[in-house]
Amino acid sequence: MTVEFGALGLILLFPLIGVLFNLFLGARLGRRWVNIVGPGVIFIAFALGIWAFAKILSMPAGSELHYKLWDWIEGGSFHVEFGLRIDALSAVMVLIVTGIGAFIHLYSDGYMAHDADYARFFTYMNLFALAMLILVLADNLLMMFVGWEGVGLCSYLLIAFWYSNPEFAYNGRKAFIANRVGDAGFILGMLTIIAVLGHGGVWSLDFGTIHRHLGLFTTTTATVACLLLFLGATGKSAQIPLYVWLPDAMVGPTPVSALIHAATMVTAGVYMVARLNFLYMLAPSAMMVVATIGAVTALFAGTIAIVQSDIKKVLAYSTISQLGYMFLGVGSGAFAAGIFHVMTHAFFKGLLFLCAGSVIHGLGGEQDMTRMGGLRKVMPITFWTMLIATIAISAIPPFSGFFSKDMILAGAYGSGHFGLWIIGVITAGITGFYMFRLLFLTFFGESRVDPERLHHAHESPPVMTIPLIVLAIAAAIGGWVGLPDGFLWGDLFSRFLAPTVGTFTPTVATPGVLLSVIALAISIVGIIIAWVLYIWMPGLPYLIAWRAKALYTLLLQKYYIDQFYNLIVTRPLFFVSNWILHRGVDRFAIDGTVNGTGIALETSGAIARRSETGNIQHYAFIYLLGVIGIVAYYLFLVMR
Amino acid sequence: MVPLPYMMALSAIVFVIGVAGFITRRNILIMFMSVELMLNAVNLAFIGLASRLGTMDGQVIVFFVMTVAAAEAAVGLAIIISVFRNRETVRADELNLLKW
Amino acid sequence: MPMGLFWFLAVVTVIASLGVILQRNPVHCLLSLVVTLLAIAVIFIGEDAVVVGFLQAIVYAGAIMVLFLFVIWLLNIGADTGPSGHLALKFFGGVAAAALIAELLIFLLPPHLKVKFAGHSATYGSIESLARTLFSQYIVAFEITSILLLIAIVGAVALARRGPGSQLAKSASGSAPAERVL
Amino acid sequence: MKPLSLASINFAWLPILPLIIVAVAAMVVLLAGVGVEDEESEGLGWLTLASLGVAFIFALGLVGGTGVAFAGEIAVDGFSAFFQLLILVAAAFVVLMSLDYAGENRLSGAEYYSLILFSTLGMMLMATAGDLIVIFLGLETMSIAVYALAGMRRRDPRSNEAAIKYFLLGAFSTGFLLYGIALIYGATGTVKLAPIHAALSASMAGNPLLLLGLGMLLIGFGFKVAAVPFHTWTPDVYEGAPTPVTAFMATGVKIGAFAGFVRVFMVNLGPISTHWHAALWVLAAITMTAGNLIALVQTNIKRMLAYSAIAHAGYLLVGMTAAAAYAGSAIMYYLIGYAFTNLGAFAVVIAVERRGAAAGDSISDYRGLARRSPALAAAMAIFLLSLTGVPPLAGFVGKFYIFSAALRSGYVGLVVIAVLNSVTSAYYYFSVIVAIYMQEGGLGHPTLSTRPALAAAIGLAVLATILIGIYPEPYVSAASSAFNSALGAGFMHMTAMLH
Amino acid sequence: MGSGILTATIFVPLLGAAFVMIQRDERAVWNSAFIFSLVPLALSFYLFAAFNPHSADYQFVEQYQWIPQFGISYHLGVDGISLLLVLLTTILITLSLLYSGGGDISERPREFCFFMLVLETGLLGTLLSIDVFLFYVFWEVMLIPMYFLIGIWGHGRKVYAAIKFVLFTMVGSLLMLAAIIYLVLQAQHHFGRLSFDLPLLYQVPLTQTQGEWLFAAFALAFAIKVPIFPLHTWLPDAHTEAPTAGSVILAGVMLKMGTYGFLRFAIPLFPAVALEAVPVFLALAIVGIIYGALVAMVQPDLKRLVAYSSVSHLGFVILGIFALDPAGVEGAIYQMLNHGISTGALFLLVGMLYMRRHTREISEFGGLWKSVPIYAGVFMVVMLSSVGLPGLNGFVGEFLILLGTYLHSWLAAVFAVTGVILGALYLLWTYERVMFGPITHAVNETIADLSGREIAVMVPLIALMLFMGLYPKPLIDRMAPSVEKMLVPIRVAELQRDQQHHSSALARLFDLDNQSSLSRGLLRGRAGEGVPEASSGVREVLNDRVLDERAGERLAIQKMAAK
Repeated sequence: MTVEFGALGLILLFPLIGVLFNLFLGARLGRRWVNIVGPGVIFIAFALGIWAFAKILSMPAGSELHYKLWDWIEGGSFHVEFGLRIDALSAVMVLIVTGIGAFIHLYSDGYMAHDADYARFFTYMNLFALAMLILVLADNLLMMFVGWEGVGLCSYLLIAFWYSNPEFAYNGRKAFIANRVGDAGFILGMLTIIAVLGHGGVWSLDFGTIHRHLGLFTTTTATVACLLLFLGATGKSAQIPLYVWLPDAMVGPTPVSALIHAATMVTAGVYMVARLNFLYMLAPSAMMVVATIGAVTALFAGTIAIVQSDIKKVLAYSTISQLGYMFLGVGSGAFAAGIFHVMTHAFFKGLLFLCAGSVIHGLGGEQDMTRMGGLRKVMPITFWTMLIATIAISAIPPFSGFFSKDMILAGAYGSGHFGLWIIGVITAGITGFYMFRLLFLTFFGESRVDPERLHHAHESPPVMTIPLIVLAIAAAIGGWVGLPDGFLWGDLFSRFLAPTVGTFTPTVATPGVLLSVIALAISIVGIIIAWVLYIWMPGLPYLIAWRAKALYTLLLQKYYIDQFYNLIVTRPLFFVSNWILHRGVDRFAIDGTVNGTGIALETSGAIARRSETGNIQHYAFIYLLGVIGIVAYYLFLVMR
Repeated sequence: MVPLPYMMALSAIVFVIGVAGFITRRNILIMFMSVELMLNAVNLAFIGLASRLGTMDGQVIVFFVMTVAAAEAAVGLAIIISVFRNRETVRADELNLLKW
Repeated sequence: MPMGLFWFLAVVTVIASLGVILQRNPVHCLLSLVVTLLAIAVIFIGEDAVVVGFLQAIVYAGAIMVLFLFVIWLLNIGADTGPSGHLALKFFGGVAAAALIAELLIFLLPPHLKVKFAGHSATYGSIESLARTLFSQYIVAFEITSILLLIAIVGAVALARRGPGSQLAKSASGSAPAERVL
Repeated sequence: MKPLSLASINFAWLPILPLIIVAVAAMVVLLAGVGVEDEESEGLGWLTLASLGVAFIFALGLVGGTGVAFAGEIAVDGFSAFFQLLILVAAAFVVLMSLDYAGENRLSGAEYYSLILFSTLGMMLMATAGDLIVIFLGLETMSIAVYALAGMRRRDPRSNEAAIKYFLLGAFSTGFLLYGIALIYGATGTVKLAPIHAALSASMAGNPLLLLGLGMLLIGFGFKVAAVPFHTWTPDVYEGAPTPVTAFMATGVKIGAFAGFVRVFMVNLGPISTHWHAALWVLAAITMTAGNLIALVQTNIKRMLAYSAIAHAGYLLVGMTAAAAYAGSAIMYYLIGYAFTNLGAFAVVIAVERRGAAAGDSISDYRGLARRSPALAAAMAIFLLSLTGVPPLAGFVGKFYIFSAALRSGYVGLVVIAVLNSVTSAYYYFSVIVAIYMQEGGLGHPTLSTRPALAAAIGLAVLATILIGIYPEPYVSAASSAFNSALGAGFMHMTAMLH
Repeated sequence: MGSGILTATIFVPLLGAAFVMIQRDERAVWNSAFIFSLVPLALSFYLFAAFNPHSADYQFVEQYQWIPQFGISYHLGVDGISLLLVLLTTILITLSLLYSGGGDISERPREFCFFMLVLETGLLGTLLSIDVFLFYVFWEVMLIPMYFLIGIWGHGRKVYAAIKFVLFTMVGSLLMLAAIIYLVLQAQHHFGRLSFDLPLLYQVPLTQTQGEWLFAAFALAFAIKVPIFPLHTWLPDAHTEAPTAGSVILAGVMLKMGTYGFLRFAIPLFPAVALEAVPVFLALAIVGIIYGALVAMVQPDLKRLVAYSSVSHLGFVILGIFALDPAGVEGAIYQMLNHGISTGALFLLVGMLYMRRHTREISEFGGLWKSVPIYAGVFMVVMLSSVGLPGLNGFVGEFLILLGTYLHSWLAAVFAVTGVILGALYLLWTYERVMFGPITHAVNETIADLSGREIAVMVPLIALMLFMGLYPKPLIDRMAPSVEKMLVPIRVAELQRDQQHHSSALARLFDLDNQSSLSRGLLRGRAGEGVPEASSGVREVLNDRVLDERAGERLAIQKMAAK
């Protein structure tokens, strides 16, 4: 059942109002107004989102709300509208985006309190919210792409927010370019879908239409389309091979890291795969690729996170790792699990970033964990909320992360990806380790903080701590909507999403609780190791690092991937462009030919000019040659 | 009557002698004389052809050519004089202010 | 015209015309030219062009050549002196002239020479027939020749006249000696 | 023997009235000029102009006529009328630009203007001639007068040198032209064009004598129209001659020569075009190419315009190569545009030259002209653009017409060569524009305001260049009906002669 | 016939040019030029509004005899393909004049306005002519004012750039002139009358060879104008040295004349040849896209960089055109507009910077955001439009082009899509170097932000970027019927080609038996002449293989025939 629902437009309208207000009036009207309008519009959008959600709940399962704004692109027979829709899946996403977004905006009021460019900041943030809402509300792939690129833009702008630092600016661009590479794949994926459908006479990218005409796809075409779209997802969601931008993106203001680079934008890839679940189901090998990439990324990023000392970098790699989990989930066919993890991850990772931000804010910009420690007492609220988040991400029941991760691992196992399951479990252990390492290094032990900074260290103001508390509550109990089936109210979440993303049916019999227990055990082992290394025997990590220097360096240097890309892509590209194409082809070959022709003509002119010696007799001689020539021609005619 | 080829050959020879003189002699007066040779060669051809064709046109033309030659001589010699006045030379290869 | 006479005149014509282009002294050249013109005049007469022949002798070899002679003396031109440094031109000019004569002769000798022969009346070449043709067929041309001669006079006057003629008078390469001659 | 009667030779005043007017005017000017100081010859100029105007009016009366007069010596047809009118206009322009020039340079007015009229007469004769001898005499009338005109700056060694070069080579070339006439006379037994035309029809075509004569005529006309390799005199003479005379040579002489050339070859020797178009093809190609290439490296504007004139002769020869009625009218149209454009360009050159000196002819003297005299600069730019063949100016439509004709006759290769040449030519024409508009510091001192006649000439030329380009229709129809009337007259004359 | 509105649109600027020349006061010059440019702007908006979007025919047609002897008429009309370009032209000219009056052009303003207005006449005439001769006239007319604009008001090696521009263009256009004439003569041959009327010329039957040569001549002229790699080297010079307004018009409108030429002339006149040439042009377009982007990336001069980006963007346009698919062609037209607006805006922005700092070296800037935030913000939007961010105009065109291309050849689309990445790469990098980072040159701290006039110039452009990105429908609706119509001959040619293929395949099928028996006979014959016995085995094998291949081929052909 589809219902036209005008309020969908309003959900977009308010962030848009925020953008325009902050852009044109923000700086003029001053901080007070911006601090109200910036978060305010998102809270209104949140309220509207809840309204829409309630409306969906009140309607029969599988219903969706729809609202067409206007016709958008028409070319040839192809047609696509600017249309919005909300179904179970997007309802969840809207709530995540606006809900968490609203609190992070609120938090930003405090975090940006000392920054002069607050209006610009809120312009970008509101624009981000707008783009993200377009992404999740889009009723077709192309419009989704509008949001997709829009959030990428905001990400770019916010990473480079403090533009005076050239490195920050560089990192922003790096993010955008990496995303663009993925987006190229996304575009090709869309084109493939159009072409396939168009071949059957259907010219649309509408999700509903694609779903209705799945019969036009063969396994091959579906696989191609899915893989290309997934390339887009690897860019946006920071998976191998395009993950490199995300760690660098941490140079942006911390609320940005929380909102964009943890809670919402980076999960767009997962959302996209879940949104197109029907198409991915047609392409088992594409699913396999998604799951594998997810799992490998999860492990890979986790290992890097172990050795990082920058608090936000650790969280960044953790995010990559968790995103890998989500892809493992959706790639295994457990779409609901993936989205569930999107939600819980939004809670706890958003919270983690906000806490980290609170620490950084409190320490006046310090990000290096080796210069923290013992902050437990200085910032208690931050400590406690962060503890909750850390437990949640480490998948300790009954905190939220446990349920979603458990569901994903069950999915991986259940779909027969035993190897991937093992990777997932190991990663769970690693996650527990590095997260508690972070917690221990920051809040426990002796203070290694610069005394000067320590003197000023303080707990953050309420405008920042309130969001922490709200999110902590969510991170703690947010997972309860997706309890294992048969336990209390069971898996409400999956049931709610089922009409949209289908239900996961294991192909392999699962040993049930045992799986959860194994994963939990491994996680706890990880936490214990962290305790041993950073609380019990704080000198040990250095010893290990010294002993396994090669491995340590490899991890510290993030497997040298950045350097590798630099060596095989960036540098050759510049070399070829500058020396071969610009100087070689353009200047030398083409312009050389052009100018050469000119010079040749002038030279021949200059030579021919010499025939005009000024001497009458030479002229007569030339004349005579002409005579001889013409007479010879007629002689030839006669003799012929 | 003299066979026509003889006449034509003679005319051609004189004509080419004129051409050769024009190209090889540097004195502009002699070059002009060579032109007169060429004109006379043509006259020879006209007269020879006219008498074979039995028309008077050829002879009339020779009459015109002579007039033209006279007119050319008058103007030409005047030009030569005015050149000589300014440049004190009648050598063709020294008249090369204008070139290239 | 008897063949013998023709041969004689032809040889004279060729030798004299060679004399025009080969002798060093302009006066000698001019004299050779006069000889050529006279020989040709005789050939004209032999070819039934009596009037034209006489005109050739009187007007051409007489009047026009005197004009030449006058100019030679006027300009006081001596024999070719100075470096005879354009041998290349002489050589290549000679070669080119040889090529041209070869080409022309191929055209003008049998079998290529095709002219429709027609007999002519007894009065052919007489002054009357000449006049009749001139004033019937070529009246316009005749009138033009008169204009032509007028132009020649005007042109000669315009060029040889003394006077400024241009404000560049001084820049001419010191025309003092020439002024003296004239 | 019958007594001579005027009727038997179709004696008719009217067809030669313009010629007579010009001839008489020349003599009147000569007489009127007695005692007139060189500096005060302007009145003579106006007299000349007036007589040209009268001749023009009478020449207009010839339009639409058909037939011959004077035993076939004079062709009375649209073709003659067309060229006479064009030549008269060109002469009038030259007179207009001479009015100040002659006085400033102290040229002998009486001789100067009468020689211009005489050479105009010669050109008109070439256009009107119905017989090779009249063409020859017309050519000599024109040439001898122009030889003298070229040397009119008696004290200027460059002017002397131009005159002697033009004269010697001209006389040399006369020999070849005459030789050609002799051979054609030998082959056909006549020098009148219409009977020659008739003789050709009677399978005369392969006659070696005729062919050699054809070749020699080609050479003779080639010299006058400045076709490579018979062009060598052009740059030197154009550079050295007084500028109005150069303008006259570039336009009047060329038009006259082409009038004769086209009438002889395209009209009367048209039936055996297979025997000459290949030679013309080559001539056209090398003329365009050599002209343009050498023009590329010129630094003197008159010399550059001379090479440009050579190149334009090449384009005209492309039209001749096409050898058809439409090509004939194309050439005629082209000549109109070419005439006005070149006259205008030379008028500008006169304006920029320093008074009484040949200096100011260097292209570098044109630098910054746009600042010193915007109107003059704009006029020059328009002329140069027209010469390049930029629409909608006259030069473009002319080129378009010529190329169309050549393509219609199937000469794709030649047109491609012509097109590439046009591109090359753009370089040097635009270089002058560069100097005028985009560089600074030239020395040219345009004094247009004190020379109203010159200004008028330039203004009229600009107008004509633009108008003929934008609205070519009347000129195109004039050209095509003129050429067709020549074709028709040729045949009518033929029948007339049979009686 | 005709309302005269098109004539007015074309010639009012010319009138304005004359009017400008008689103005004495400098202010009056600018004002009158601006006002005269508003008239065609208003008229073109009227055209846009009054245009019937359901018709593929020429509208507002005017036709008068011009040179009847040559069958040339003054024939104007506007259809969906030209309508939008007309609008683009009038908008950009008006904005350029508005901008240039603000101090960019201080020397000889009268002539400047004169040439700008004459240029407008040339451009509009080119777009609105239906008579090929008239088209050619305007085509060349637009060259001259641009030459002067570059040569007089340009910078650096302006004369070199101007001459290079003229010569490059002339090579192509004069050959095209020859081709036009040839084509018309063919038409005369077939229809018995001389006519330069485009609709008639569309129907001229040509032989294969004729078609190929003529197409080559037309394509060369347009390819130079576009420009297509490797004929593009005039462009960076001309764009860089031209004054800002010149660059705007050059990039914004003039390059489109090349692509317009392909759409209006080269392709519909010679559909069969165009069809054959598709692979070549797709390849060149892709090379252009990638090459332009890569070379742009390493340019140290801002304007040069934008110039090379044009090569890349125009590569997309060519790609779309030669996809010969409605979506691709519509995208290409749309992209023409986009490029006109975004690149025009970029040139304006670079010009504004140049006016303030008299340098365009990227290394001279850095950290500008701090001193000129409004400028930086505007630059950001314009850059994003050029990058092709969805929601802005660039994306719509790019996507449609890629769609059309993909439908034609997925491989081409895969290559072309790299342009999307590279475009972002060089533009963002440039933006970063200019706007981000610390201020490295003290001068940059004090430069002034955008003036009111400059904002007034940029606002319409940005509004258009947003409008065209979000609501392209009214534009695409108007072009669609004409595009469909233009592609009809292509579809026909495709069918014919397929049929030919088909029939020749059949012919080969019938011929096959003869051939194989022939080859067998040859082998046997040689065996009979005493080839050593040892080789007979080889011969057997050879024989069999020949037969096998034949059989396979025959099978394939039978399948095809059955289809």
